[in-house]
Amino acid sequence: MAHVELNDLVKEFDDVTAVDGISLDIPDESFTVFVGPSGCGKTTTLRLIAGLERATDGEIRIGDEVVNDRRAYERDIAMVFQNYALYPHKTVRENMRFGLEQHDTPEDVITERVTEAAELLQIQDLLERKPSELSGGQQQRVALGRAIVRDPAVFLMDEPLSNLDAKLRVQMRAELNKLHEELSTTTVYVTHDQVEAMTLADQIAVMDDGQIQQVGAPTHVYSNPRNMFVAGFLGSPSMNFIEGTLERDSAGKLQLDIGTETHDVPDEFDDELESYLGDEVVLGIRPENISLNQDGIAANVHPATVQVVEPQGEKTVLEVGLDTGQTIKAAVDPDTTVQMGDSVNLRFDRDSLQYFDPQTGESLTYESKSEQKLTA
Amino acid sequence: MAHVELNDLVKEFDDVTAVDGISLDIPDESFTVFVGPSGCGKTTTLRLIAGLERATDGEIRIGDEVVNDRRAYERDIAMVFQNYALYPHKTVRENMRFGLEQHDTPEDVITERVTEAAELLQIQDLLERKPSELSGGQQQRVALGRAIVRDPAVFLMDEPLSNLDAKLRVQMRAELNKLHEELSTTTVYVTHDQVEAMTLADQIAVMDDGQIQQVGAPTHVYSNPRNMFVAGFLGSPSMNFIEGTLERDSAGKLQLDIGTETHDVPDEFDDELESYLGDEVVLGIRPENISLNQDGIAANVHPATVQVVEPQGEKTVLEVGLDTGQTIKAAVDPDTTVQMGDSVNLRFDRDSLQYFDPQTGESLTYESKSEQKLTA
Amino acid sequence: MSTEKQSLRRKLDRLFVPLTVGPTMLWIAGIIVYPTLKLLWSSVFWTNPIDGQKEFVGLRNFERLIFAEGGSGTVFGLAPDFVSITWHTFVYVGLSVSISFALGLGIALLLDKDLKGRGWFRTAVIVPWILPYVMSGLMWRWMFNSEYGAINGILTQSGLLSSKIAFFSDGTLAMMALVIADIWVFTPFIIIILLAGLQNVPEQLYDAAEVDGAGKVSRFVNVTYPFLKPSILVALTIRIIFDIRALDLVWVMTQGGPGKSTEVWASWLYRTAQVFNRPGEGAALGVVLLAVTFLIVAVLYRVFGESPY
Amino acid sequence: MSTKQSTLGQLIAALGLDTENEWSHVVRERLVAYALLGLYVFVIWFPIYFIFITSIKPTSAVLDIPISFLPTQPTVSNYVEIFQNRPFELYTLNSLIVASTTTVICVTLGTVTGYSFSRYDFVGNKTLLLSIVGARMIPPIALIVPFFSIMSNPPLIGGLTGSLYDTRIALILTYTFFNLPFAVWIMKNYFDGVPESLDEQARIDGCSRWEGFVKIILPMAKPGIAATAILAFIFSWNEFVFALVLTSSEQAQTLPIAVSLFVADDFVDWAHLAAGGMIAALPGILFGLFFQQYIVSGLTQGAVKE
Amino acid sequence: GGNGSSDGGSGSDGSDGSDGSGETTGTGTESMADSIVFYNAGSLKYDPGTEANIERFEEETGISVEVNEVPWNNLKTSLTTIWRNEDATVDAFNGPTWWLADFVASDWLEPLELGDSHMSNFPTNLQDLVTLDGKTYMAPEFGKWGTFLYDQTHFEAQGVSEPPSTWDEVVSKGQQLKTEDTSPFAFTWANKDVFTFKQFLYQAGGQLFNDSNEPVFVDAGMDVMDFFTELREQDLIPDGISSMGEGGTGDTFIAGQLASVESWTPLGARALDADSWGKDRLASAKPPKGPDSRATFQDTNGISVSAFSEKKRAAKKFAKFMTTPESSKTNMKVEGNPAVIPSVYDSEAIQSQYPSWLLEDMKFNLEHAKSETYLAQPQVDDYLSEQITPALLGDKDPQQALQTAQNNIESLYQDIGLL
Ligand SMILES: Nc1ncnc2c1ncn2[C@@H]1O[C@H](COP(=O)(O)OP(=O)(O)OP(=O)(O)O)[C@@H](O)[C@H]1O
Ligand SMILES: Nc1ncnc2c1ncn2[C@@H]1O[C@H](COP(=O)(O)OP(=O)(O)OP(=O)(O)O)[C@@H](O)[C@H]1O
Ligand SMILES: [Mg+2]
Ligand SMILES: [Mg+2]
Repeated sequence: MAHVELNDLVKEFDDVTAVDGISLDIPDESFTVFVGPSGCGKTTTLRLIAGLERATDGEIRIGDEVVNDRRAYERDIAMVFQNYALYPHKTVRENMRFGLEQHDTPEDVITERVTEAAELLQIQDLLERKPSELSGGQQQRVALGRAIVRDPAVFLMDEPLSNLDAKLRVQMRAELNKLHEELSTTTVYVTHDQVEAMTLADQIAVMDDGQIQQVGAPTHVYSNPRNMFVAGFLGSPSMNFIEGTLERDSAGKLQLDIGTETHDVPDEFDDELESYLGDEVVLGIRPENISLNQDGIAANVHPATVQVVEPQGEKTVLEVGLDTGQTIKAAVDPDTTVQMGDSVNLRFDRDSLQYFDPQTGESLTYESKSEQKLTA
Repeated sequence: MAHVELNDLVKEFDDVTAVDGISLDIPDESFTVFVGPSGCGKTTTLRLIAGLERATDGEIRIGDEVVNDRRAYERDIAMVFQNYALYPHKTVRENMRFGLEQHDTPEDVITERVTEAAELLQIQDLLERKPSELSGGQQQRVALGRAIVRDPAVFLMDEPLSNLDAKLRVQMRAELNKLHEELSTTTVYVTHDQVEAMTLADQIAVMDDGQIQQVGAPTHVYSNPRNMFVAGFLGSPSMNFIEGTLERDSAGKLQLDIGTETHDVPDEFDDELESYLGDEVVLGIRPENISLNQDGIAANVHPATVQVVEPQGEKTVLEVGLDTGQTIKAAVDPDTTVQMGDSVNLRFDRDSLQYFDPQTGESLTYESKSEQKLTA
Repeated sequence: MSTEKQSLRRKLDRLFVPLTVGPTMLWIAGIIVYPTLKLLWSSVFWTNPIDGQKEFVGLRNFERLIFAEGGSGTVFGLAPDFVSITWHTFVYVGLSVSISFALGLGIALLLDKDLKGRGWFRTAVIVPWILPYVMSGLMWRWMFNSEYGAINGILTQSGLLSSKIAFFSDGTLAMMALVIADIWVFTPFIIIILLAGLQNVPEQLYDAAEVDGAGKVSRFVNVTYPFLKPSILVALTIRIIFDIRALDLVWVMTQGGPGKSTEVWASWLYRTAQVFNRPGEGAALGVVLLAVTFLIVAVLYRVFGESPY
Repeated sequence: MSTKQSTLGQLIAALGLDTENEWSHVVRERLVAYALLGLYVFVIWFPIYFIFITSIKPTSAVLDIPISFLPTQPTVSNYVEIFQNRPFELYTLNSLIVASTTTVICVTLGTVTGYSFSRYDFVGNKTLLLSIVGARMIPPIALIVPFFSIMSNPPLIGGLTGSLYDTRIALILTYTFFNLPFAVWIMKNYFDGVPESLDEQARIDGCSRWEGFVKIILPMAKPGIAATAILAFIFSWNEFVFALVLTSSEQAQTLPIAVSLFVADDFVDWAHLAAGGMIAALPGILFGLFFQQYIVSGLTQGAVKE
Repeated sequence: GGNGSSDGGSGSDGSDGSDGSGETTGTGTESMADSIVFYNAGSLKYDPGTEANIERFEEETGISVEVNEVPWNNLKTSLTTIWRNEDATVDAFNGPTWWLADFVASDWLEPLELGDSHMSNFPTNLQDLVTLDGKTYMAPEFGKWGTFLYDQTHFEAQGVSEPPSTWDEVVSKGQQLKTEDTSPFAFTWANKDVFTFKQFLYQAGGQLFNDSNEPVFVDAGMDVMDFFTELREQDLIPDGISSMGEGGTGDTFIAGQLASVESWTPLGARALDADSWGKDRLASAKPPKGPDSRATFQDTNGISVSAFSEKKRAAKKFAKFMTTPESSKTNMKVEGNPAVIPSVYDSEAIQSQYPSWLLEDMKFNLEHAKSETYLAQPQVDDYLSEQITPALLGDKDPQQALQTAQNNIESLYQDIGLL
């Protein structure tokens, strides 16, 4: 167990900068999740921590030691590779045993741990097969098993559940959670699955283009994105952005002119937004914070026309056209009876509104919202 | 473009029956999605259709022809492999061009399609790289691109989006949807992502253990599972199952004795359930169909204690303990303020209740519910 | 595509195996069947070296070569020549194959590294194999020359030795000279085969192994070796087959001498069949060699014969 | 970093020995690798050097003691004398033609056949492979006489070709026979290491077996092909006994025969022998140097590995 | 297998009859071919004498000679292979006399019918050597036999005025001639051990076989062994005699590290040409006399014609031409090969080229050289070699070695029906 520290970490491949100056503290016993778009450098960061790539610049500390020049096998880590990297000539059992054998684990402990992990991963029956005789999801579980039997200082997991079905994935997630609670091993985890990120992480690091955009507790980052990238990246369907010009209405209250309509800015943002008066500002609202208000007009209620109804099981996503012409998404109850072409009134939940600077993408309300949360 | 028909298809590996008698009609121009737990035989089925495995038994028809003996290259299909299988020695561009060149596509068409697909997949900048220089998600997109540039009779896609982040995945999903609308190519698609399955599919086939459990329109299957397996498999978190004994209350209404409490069975199920009177019956209710009822006791409201609060961004999942001792899950609004240890009252949405035979797992209410739907 | 072309394409495709395997089989069969039958046939005849008179003798040729016809100096009833020549062959093949294999493996691993200029190293390392064996044999004969050879020159002129060594007058030293020459000539072969084999090791498995805590040796054993096995099989088998019947170096350097102390199976066979003009016994020896080679190859197959996937 | 680097610095950087851009252990390993390779190359080249030195010594000085390891009175007279007498260009040409034709045949057939053996579980797969390799286990020396009679009176095609004795064709046929089994076998084992999923993808891309093989698998088999080619080439290049028996004049004799002609019955003329040896070695060395980039790239452009 | 030799007779009577008559009558079905194929052992470069004679032959007869050079070590193999297949590839070849017995027994050679006038040029011992069953199968071309050479400068320096004339003197004078850098005496060894042995065996009055093909060399062989043992034990021959191939001996002699040497090669001619050598330093003598004689081992090379040749007439003509006194002289002039015709030594051209003392000794050797033709020669030699080598090196008891060799050879001969 150890904390991991990345200082100004840079990794360049010939002409690509995969990791572009990352600084991050991964506390001991924490569960840190990296998320970010495809190709943003998550895997590379993991590989740097593992010692499989040499940092072009910057420093990596594990425990209190700078490990830049330590080899992977000296770093005491276990890793789940995105592409599994199973040993094709070894059986599942041998694949899982190997790491333990390398660390001189006593035979009985090996047997025990492998049996345990296999059960947990529901691959007990596959132990004598070769990887080529396994399905994709089974291979992935073996890859995961190979890591969790170990008792390393740091776990590195690169999308370890991506090929599992939803049900198994929920189970595995729960198992990983339990495992982490039991062992408290510092874990760095890459996933593209929001739910996984939200439920597993102590801290979540959102990456883009080789850089970390925001770090923090998952719910915090979700509800207080630092910038439009983070806001748009987290959540599915992603946050709606509506551009408008900030002005004061006759009553002196701030409002956003979004074309043919206006949107009332809640009072508490007065301080932050005042300076943007007359400027372009982007309003952000998540689909799930939009509800259908069929009762009658109130504040921040926008009329719209339903264009697409997309039932997704537990919810139904509507694509609705605002009167301004812009299309936004709303996630509503699956029992809804609205149909394509229906006219609806959208209510934006006022507690969930975000405002951004369209130039820099920075959130204008980040500080105030975080404060709110903290004082709450 | 062609319809695909599987008749009693069986595939055995040495000692494993991967596909165990599948019959399925995949209509021309349809988008059929296979879902099922890891290792249930999805990939194998795809490979059988592709002609990469030889069926042990049964018949495969593409168009009107039995193709069991046709070679893969004569079947005119494009396939995205679960593990990508990119040509390591070819650049991304060459990987994408290759299939077209094989089909004697004119040079300008090739260039155009590759450029288009690359843009759509956001890999324009990677065209000259070798696969080994790509991130996992980038490789997957290349694999997808290699298929979609083609204009085959059938598309086979094996979890083509599993390694993409949520946002990109939504985009890609939309693009695939659009593509399918434009080209109407018969598509067989494997995914473990419920949302993908729900939004893309014309028909969804739920597999388990080499067999098809249910086929139908996605929303239909979701809300009218034929058996407990399908019910439990679709949806995340999955459906809660509560066992009880069916009895009549003093008023003569059917009710389920679930231990220390009872649960009222809606009247419309009287016919189907009558014969189970005195027997064990399983009640199924999805987490999202459970809401917090803090107003007061009504029918089918169960008191419970919150054990775990799991915020997942767009919703919050509660693990709650019923007074009967059983733990079930409920998905509630993320704004909820309930905390661990709180006592809550759960309201089960009566339209969403399902009843199953605990022995066979068959739904007892399947027919009636489907009828309802159809008449609705 | 026209249907005609398509059906041709299909036909060709169905004929893939016959078309790819057929010609080779025909080629080999066409040119092997006769000589092989001839070999087996000859081995049961005895030809008088003087007048060429042939006589069917059954297995007597084998008996004579392998088993002593009574007499002294026999070991377990085996012919002394057979025993001593087998021993020489064993020493010669065993030493030179094992040493050159170890050396070749080491060099191949070095050359597999991402080194600048490794292209030149590779070429430099192959060269000994490119030279005609005769030339190499003569070269080593010259190197080991008792008076003017470079080896003696170095040893005496540097003061390591006071008097020169007559390498080719001593059985053991002559064998050593042969082994050294053999290693010199054939190590490049091992290097090349192993180097090609090393290209099949998926890089990501090294990563996985490193993360699993595997050091250099363990990575070699657990990742490199399984993928190298087919190449090791090829390298060792071909190397051993070549060496068991290698004639050129022995013939050029020692002709089996001094006395018979460097006589090996190959030179024995050659001498018997060609020099002594006793084709029957030569053929019998050939059959024995064939059997021994088969045996060795079977063992090698056992040990190294599975593919990594 | 200063813009002016010492030459040594540049060299160190070029060789990837600068610790700033590389893992220190990688640098250390490289240094060791260079040292070991250097030593090895030095040791194996020493005999060649010694022969070379011998060849440029005046005939009389060859037997001087102490032996001089440096060229004290270099002369080309040995070479001149040899060249006046020997048609080395013919021997080289023969060697080249025989070796390269053999190589082409063996590599072509060996590759396709090896591929089939690796991929297809056809009837008799194992038996055939075994018999192919087994065919090669017969000691060639035992086949000299049958081969001679086949070549001087070829069955089936004899009417067309007449005797093949003392022709390059005889050597090519013979060498193909010796090398083809190995070629098949090496390639089979090599293909075993190329993942089959790539064959499958090729088929999905619309390739027949032939096309998939030629367009996808073949390029990935370069290292194996290179190794096979080198093996076949060098074997044919070096073969002696059959060249001896099947040829008798410079219209077909190869370099090994040329070299052994320097060995007279009763004495070895080391100076001329060394010169002749150098000449005989030269085509090989030049060939090696000329093709070194192909050899190297062939041996490294692997499928699975970058 | 008694009909082997009779087959040979009837063979040449029958199938080759036309050739035979063709030669004698000058007519017949076969016209004179305009080219022949001649297999030469090794490169002609080392046979400039032969080369010169071939040129003369081509000029004078208009028959072109295609010379195929075959490495010396392998010429016999090549020929054996070719003839076992009854192939007509080879018309004529040159090789040593000791191949004859086996080749003739196998019916592979054509009698040359050189005529008495031609054959009488050669000494009788040589005529006997190439004549089997009354027919001549080889035209002797140039000679090889031991020449005793010594380093006069060294002899003088050590105060030895006369070369040793007997084995005993080799030993006694050897003590005087021995210095730190120089061994007193050496002879060819390595794979020529049997020749060496035979030479000394003849000097000891022995022979390998008696007239009824029985090996009978043990007694005389012991004399040789005793002599050698003495030489070795008194350190009068160099160490490592088995590496003393002819090249080695000659080279070492030229390098000044041997006081005297017995060699088959044209070493005399070579030494004369070498740096720091000359007529004052090089001297020759008749071989030291053993218990019986001063005989040397006869290793003459000659030209034979293939029984399968389709150009026998031209080939025979060639064989004859190459062995005339004129050719013999040319050969000796050009290459230094000792001529096999005594009269050549008296010719002016030769006299002026070589010192008379050298010629005198050569001629003596030619006339006193001895040899035997015996069947299964390679194997017999092999049996001998494997026994005498360790014996000569002191690794084996000489008596036992010789006896074993003799036994082995005897059973070999029984095996192949000669005894
Ligand atoms: N070559 C093989 N040899 C033996 N068993 C195999 C082989 N390929 C697949 N199987 C087995 O067949 C079953 C079905 O495999 P398949 O790959 O079709 O599963 P899948 O539904 O695609 O699973 P996943 O979602 O994990 O990819 C699995 O239990 C698997 O272990
Ligand atoms: N060996 C390499 N050579 C060149 N570029 C590389 C190499 N490896 C990765 N890259 C590039 O570096 C960037 C970061 O790659 P990385 O694998 O870290 O992405 P990722 O965040 O893991 O993406 P994904 O979610 O798709 O797996 C990508 O643009 C990728 O193309
Ligand atoms: Mg990645
Ligand atoms: Mg699968």
